[in-house]
Amino acid sequence: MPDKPRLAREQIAQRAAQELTDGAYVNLGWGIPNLIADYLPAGITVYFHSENGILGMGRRAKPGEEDYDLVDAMKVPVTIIPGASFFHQADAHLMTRGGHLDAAVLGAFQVSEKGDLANWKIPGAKGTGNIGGAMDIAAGAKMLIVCMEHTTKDGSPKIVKECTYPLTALACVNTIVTDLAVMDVKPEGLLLREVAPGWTAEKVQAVTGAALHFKGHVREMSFV
Amino acid sequence: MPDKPRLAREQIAQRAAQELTDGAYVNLGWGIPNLIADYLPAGITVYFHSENGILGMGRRAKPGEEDYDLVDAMKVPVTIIPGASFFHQADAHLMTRGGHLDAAVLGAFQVSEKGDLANWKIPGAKGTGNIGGAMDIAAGAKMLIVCMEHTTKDGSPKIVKECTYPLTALACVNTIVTDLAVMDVKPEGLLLREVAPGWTAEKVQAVTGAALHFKGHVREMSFV
Amino acid sequence: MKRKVFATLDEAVADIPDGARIMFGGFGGAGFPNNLIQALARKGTRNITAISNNCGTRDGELGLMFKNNQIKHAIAAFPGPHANYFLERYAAKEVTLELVPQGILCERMRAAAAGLQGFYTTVGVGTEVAAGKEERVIEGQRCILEMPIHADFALIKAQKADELGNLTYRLAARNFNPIMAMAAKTTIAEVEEIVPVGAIDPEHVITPAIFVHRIVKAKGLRYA
Amino acid sequence: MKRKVFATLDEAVADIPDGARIMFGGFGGAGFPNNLIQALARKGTRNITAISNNCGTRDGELGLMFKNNQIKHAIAAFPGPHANYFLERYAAKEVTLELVPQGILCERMRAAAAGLQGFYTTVGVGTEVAAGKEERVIEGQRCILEMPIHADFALIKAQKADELGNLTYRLAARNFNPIMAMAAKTTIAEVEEIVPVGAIDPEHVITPAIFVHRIVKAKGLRYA
Repeated sequence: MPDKPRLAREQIAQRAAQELTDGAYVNLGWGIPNLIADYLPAGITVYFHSENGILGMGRRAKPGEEDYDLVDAMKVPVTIIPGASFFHQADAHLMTRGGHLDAAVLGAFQVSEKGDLANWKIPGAKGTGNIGGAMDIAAGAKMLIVCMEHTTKDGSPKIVKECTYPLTALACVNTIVTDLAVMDVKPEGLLLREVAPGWTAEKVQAVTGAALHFKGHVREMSFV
Repeated sequence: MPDKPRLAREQIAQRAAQELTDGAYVNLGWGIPNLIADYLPAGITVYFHSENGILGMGRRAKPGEEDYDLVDAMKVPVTIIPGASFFHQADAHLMTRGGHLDAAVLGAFQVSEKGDLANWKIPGAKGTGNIGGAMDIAAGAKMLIVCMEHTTKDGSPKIVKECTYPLTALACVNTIVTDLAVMDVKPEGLLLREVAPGWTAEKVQAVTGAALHFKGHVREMSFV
Repeated sequence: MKRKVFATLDEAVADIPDGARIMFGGFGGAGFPNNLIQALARKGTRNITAISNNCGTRDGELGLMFKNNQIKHAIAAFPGPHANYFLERYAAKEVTLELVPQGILCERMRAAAAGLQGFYTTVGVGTEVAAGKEERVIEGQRCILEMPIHADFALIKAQKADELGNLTYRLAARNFNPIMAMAAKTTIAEVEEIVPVGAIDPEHVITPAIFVHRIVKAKGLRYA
Repeated sequence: MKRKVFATLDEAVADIPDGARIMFGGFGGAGFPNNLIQALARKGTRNITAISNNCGTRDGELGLMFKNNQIKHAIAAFPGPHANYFLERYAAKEVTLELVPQGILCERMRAAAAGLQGFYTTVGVGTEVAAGKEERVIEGQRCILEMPIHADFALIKAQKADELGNLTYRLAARNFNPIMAMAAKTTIAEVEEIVPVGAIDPEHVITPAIFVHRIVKAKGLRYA
């Protein structure tokens, strides 16, 4: 029997959005995390933080509405919501590094079973790699969620015993949401919390480079 | 022949005021320094800094004009001049310690010939001593001027080879203005620049606890 | 939205336990959270470690806390000439004191806020302040290592809050308040005015709402 | 009053010598001193050490400096995917790079501004960023020692200046500019508007005039 389809990037974002709580201050990184703002559970307000000095980012600007002095960390014109504030980049990172954000969501190339994160440089790739704010965010986040595909395009595990890519921070990740599963990093290792619809714990384990802990039936991810 | 009278506190302030230049950013400490604002040379504007987060303090508030949210470091209601700004206490001391002020003027109990300053605690006195902003100011000032009486009330030198009072900072003082003289702290020791009207270098030396360097005739202090 | 506005001063401080480390804003009579201090006196919390520029002005400000013997340890820059109750308790060895240069007090709180683990400074080198601290030479300058000052609570005074917790301050009543708001785990602000979310220009916010956990309206109270 | 307003961009940068260390503000296309960068290109200063979040966007921002081979060393957090000229020079070993986590870049500049000699942080521990840096354990946490980043000049972009040099910024174009203004020996600001002294509310000043040495009016220039 062929594997069930994996989740789309939007579904990963949608599932990760459920981890956020009303009134939370949250930083979203490049890639899949940046899609999360569109999938917040109904009725909650989240104050999105941008490392260039914004708290209370709203949706992206519509065509014609763009103000290029009001961009997010991906250089995309955004809007603000009531209660927003502006500050300089040092204060923005005082917030990230100082543990003031309730959660941060980052993309990743690899996550280890100890919660080590590698997300800024691919070995052998051209260029220098780009750290940006990721190291400060990873070091300081009270709750760090990683959103990524479970495996690379060629099927290699991105969840591994030890990261082989250049590290962003040690033992920083709390939760991993992929196109196949939701996992928590615990002292004893990776706890498999949920699997994608139609997948089983065993099938997810088969494409994971580290041991997954689970007891009995593992719940399916839902998106409401 | 009896000694000529010593200068009044106001005259010390008046002479010290001449060391300040147009457009300078200056912090004034407790005591005599605090009188300086009243004696600025005509036609110059000095931006007075207060450690509680004011740049551009003006004169003291007149009766009826007091606003108790607008006080200087001595808790005295003041005014501001055009171009003033407010900021928090950490930024206020970023200015002092970071070398951003053009000059600071502090009072002192003792100054050594190496420019060591003691101005926060009298040995044996009751209480704890009060450091306040003096250590940050002394450590960071580009030009630190001390204003004080040349001797204690009982005639002991306050300018000494080595301070015996608890220190504020090492080798920080550039210029000393007293009721008897103006001196610069130089690598070779204290250079006597000026003496009070009617005083001589020798008479000033006699009440000074460290060697004063001077060549030939020493100019008299003037107050215009 | 998290509910941050408290109906009464007493509710705002109701859970501050014995032994708490508490920062108290204010300088020179301005920006003191005097209403919250009175509430804390009514609550009767004891064995407080108090972090504040000074140690009270007669019966006012922290004077009330020392009068009631609620504080066991103070960290301050300028205990002050009118800190009568503190001085009595200190003489009787009922309270201990760590005296810290004022700018370094700010920086140590800011280090806690910013998730930094310590810093080197030239301030205090060669003085009593350096006692027991690591000293090293960096780039030819003698430096001492200063450590972060953390706190469980900050009691601060602001002029205006929106219901989300964005704050502005009036004139020099700003002083220590924004630093302490960032440094403490739980920040409680007494404010003159509470306005709807969005009523403060995002560019004019001084303390972003992320740092403020409780707001209570109270008419500012000043001691001479 | 010191004359800070310059008539032309070229005059404002006329004395920037070869080998200068220069901070350049801006993030995500907003708040870049692009007019000053063009003037610096015309001036032809070489062997620059550039401190900036990124390394140019195609021909824009620092791209022009790398295209002209004016920069020999860059200190940056996010060189960027569109830093074509930088990447060419870097591949050809005509420019060297120190990659710094973004918040730590801010803090290292702020340390220079604040007269601090270094600080410990957990950010970068166990990563390439820690290479060659002192590591120690503080309160059970592995930390590395980070040193101040000083500069001779900061080229920044603000929205409004008064003739004295008080600055305000627009929305998220604030970003690195206030930090760099504080950290450099000489700060040169291009601004959209110059207003009379006193026209900016002292409570709304973001960069106090003490940090600003030259002002020049220029219509903001943005690269896509």
